[in-house]
Amino acid sequence: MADPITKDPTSYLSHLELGEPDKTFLDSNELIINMGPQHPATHGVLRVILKLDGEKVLGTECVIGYLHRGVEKIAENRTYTMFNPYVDRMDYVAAVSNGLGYCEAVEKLLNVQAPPRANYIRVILTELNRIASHQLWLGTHALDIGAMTPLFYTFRDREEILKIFEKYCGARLTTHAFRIGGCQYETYEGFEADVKKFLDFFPPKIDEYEELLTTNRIWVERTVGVGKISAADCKALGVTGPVLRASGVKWDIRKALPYANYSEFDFEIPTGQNGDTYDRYMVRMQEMRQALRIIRQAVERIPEGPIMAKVPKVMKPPVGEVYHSIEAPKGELGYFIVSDGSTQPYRVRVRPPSFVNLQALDIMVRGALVADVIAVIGTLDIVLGEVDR
Amino acid sequence: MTPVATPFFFYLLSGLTLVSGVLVITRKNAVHSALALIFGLLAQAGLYLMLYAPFVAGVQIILYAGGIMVLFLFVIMLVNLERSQKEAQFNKQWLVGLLAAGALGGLFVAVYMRGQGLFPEHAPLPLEGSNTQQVGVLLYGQYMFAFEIASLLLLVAIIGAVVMAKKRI
Amino acid sequence: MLDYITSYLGMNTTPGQAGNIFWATVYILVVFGGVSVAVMAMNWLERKALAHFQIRLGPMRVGPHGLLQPIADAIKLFTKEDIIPAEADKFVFWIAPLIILCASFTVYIVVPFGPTHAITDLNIGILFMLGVSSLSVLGVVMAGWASNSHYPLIGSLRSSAQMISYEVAMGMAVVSAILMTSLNKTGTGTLSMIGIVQAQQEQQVWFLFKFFPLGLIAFIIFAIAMVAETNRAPFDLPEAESELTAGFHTEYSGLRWSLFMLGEYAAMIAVSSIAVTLWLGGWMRPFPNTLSGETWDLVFSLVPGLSFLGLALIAFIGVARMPKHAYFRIQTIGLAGFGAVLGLIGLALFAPPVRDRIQDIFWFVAKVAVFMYLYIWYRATFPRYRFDQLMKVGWKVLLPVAIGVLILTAIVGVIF
Amino acid sequence: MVPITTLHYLVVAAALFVLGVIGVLTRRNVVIVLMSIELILNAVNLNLVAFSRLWGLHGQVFSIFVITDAAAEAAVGLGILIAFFRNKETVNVDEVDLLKW
Repeated sequence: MADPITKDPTSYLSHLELGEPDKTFLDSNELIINMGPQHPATHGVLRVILKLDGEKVLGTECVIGYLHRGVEKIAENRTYTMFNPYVDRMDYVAAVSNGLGYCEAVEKLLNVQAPPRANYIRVILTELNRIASHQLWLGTHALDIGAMTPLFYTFRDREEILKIFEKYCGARLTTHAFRIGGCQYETYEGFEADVKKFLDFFPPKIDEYEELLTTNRIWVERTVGVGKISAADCKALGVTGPVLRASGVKWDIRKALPYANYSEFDFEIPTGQNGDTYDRYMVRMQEMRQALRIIRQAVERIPEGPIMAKVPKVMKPPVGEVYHSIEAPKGELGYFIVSDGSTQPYRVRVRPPSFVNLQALDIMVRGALVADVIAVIGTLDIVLGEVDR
Repeated sequence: MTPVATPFFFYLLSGLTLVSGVLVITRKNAVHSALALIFGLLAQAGLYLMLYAPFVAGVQIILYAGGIMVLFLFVIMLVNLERSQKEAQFNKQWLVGLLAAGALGGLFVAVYMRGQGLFPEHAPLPLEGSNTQQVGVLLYGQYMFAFEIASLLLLVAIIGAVVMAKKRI
Repeated sequence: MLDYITSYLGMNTTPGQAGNIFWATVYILVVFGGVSVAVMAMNWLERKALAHFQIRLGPMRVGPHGLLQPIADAIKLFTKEDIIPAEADKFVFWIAPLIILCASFTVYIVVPFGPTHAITDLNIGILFMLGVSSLSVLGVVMAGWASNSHYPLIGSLRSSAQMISYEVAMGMAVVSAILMTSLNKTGTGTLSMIGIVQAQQEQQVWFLFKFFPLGLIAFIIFAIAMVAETNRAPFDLPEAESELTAGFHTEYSGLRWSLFMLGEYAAMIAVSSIAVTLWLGGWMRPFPNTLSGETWDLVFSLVPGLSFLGLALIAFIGVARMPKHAYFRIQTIGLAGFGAVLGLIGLALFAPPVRDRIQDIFWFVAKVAVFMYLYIWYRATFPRYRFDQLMKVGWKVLLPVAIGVLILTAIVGVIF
Repeated sequence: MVPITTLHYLVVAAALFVLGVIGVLTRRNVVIVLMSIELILNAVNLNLVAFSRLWGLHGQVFSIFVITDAAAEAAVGLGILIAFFRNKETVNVDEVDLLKW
């Protein structure tokens, strides 16, 4: 990938094998289009350079970095506790998952265990956040394909989740809900009732979304067979999450390498067969239902007890390194932390699912049409805050 | 229908036709030429209406202005003409061409001057009310064969255009 | 002079045919003004209805229930800076929106709002309407080309390909309806818009139900093609905002952009009125056969007044539901005034002379309004087609079906 | 004012025809040459329709054939133009000097 700071625009076009810009596009039938960073359908500030033959996509080049804030570098100058809120700002629509991943990674480094009640709260909030993230994805993805209405429906229902977050920790989006070693806050009064109410409220809403889209003829035509990617390609590129599962690989870190207390819950990993946009849509819809199932079990079994393990006020983890990954709504979210024994991490490296999944864009859209590029960007479910960090 | 202010509209429409004709052959930019041609064609459709030929006027609007000219604009958009705008617009034999055209015009003038008296001044009553029907009857009756030939011509043109314009078939 | 003006009133024909310049001018002004008002109303209605589809409120701030929103929009667009890109072809850029506007307003010359309520009645009426409305594709192509930018260029290429493709299916569907006009005693068909409605009157059937289901299929084909023709959802690829930002009018702003919108909405109303004329009996009231007779005529002639009174009632309910707070006082008064105006119009429509003259127009407009609502409904419900799928639908589904219907209509017409 | 006779229309048609001929003979741009041919065809059409007012509708029928022909001509002509442009990168008519390339 070219240096985004370079002023020379041709430096981006490295692998598109461009000669001098074509005078006409009839002559060569090639047209270079710059999609983004200011474009309504690139989900933020993604810039995609498309090489087109008429409407057919011959190649793409993603230019990222417009939202780069140097999160990983900031970590090196903050203590372990101080860095915690920063991770919320990476994938800001799934802030809880990010916080969970970071807290657990540091806990692993410190060798402490969060108490069971904290783990239950973590699971409930994380799964709620998974639903919220999928809702946002569904709304924007449908909007990209031209269906306006689902966006408003999903936002209406996402509001219920955000209200629970707000009541729990005071923030709606960048929650900073967890602390290293457990949770900062005890659940508020009526938390369980609120969650249970949501559990009853939400399934009919999923049916409503599905009613609008699943059998809609145009939706099916726009998504079936679009942006196909094989399981082998997914593995080769390191694609994870719903995109991988839609290609038929039953890989979910909650099952494969259980973290928190996911091993105690009974749920299924929905998979698809074809790896196209429609399958990814179906997988995510199923995941919302499975998340509800997990939350129901968790909320019924939530034990009493402390919510914070014993962690030192000034954290000085032993020298060493740790890699810990969780299943974020978008895929495998991993934290690699190197400790030099001081209060500040020597190095933090995040493996963001969006960034890795974005690589698949080129494979998925080659030979497709411009409209499919939009559908595929939507279906990859990327958040630029996480891609650029 | 009683015609309203016939001479005025005749001069207006024919003036528009001729002015746009001049613009077509003098503009540098082919899109401007095409635009002028479209206006000319529409004005000419007005002339057809004045000649009690509403069906031809309708066909003129649909086929010429709405069909053929879109094709022209399409091609102009596809072939980038910026380079040709900077080159000489008229070829080397322009003087000869102009003279030949002038001679042709002179011929027309002479013919009309001589033959002025040959036109019957009182036109027969126009059949405006059922014009479309009459045209249809002629088209599918007496000119049936010509009509079929025309459809064949269009087919050939379609195939020819596709074969020539497409790189890979 | 006065004689000249009043002489038309006794005549039983359109001002254009009567050759009466004064009344023709009046009609032109009334129709064009009415269409402009309808476009504004449509603008408000679309935002409002779409909002309620999507559990929102829509415009609420400017005037009671956002009723003045279109006016505020218009003022905003008029005063906005009018940007012409430096590399654009200035003349073509300037004239493209005018072409679209002219094309979509000119067709109203032949729209028959009633047996005498049309500016004129050309005997190539429907051909004229199709032809002139197809001219707007020129404006689209020019706008895209003149902007000298990639997105508008792709948008205009898409748009022109789409409009030309769907015109074919549309034309075929129209021909099958025209064929039905010739199935009367004399065997002469007509292309005149008024003649087409009169043919339905004579044959005592809306062409929608003629040779069931042939008329219905032709109508459905037209209804689909007309959505594509006007670039509306689900066929709004030329201006698909998620793909091409705004398609052919990406580079336009301010007044010029509003001209595009005006043209688009006017074209929507125009094609809807073609559909109403050809298949839904034009200005005829519903059930002219089963519910005929003096009493029913009277009952149906009261409907325009009653519907306006109903609208007034809705406005007054809105007044009653307004929060009783000083902040809302002006809004409440405004809404009450609006309701009062609607009510007065409703009462005026009960007067027999007005009633007789107005009910044709009312039924025509009401039928067109149904189509306008459908447009909004489509937009709220459907995702967008992809370009190749759009072409597939146009050429591989609609066109063969339309030709089949045409042939079948001809065969059935000859047999019966 | 002089009443408008058929001759008036014929004069307009002749003028249009001459304009078209000038365009064909002097312009270098193939697109404009093709448009000039359209002008010529239109002049012919105007003549036919003007005469049809005197001698029945055959002229109008013929003008419809002429329009059909114009459509075919435009399609083929523009097809040739695109093929030509693709090979020689120019639209100048006086550079069409090879029968095969």
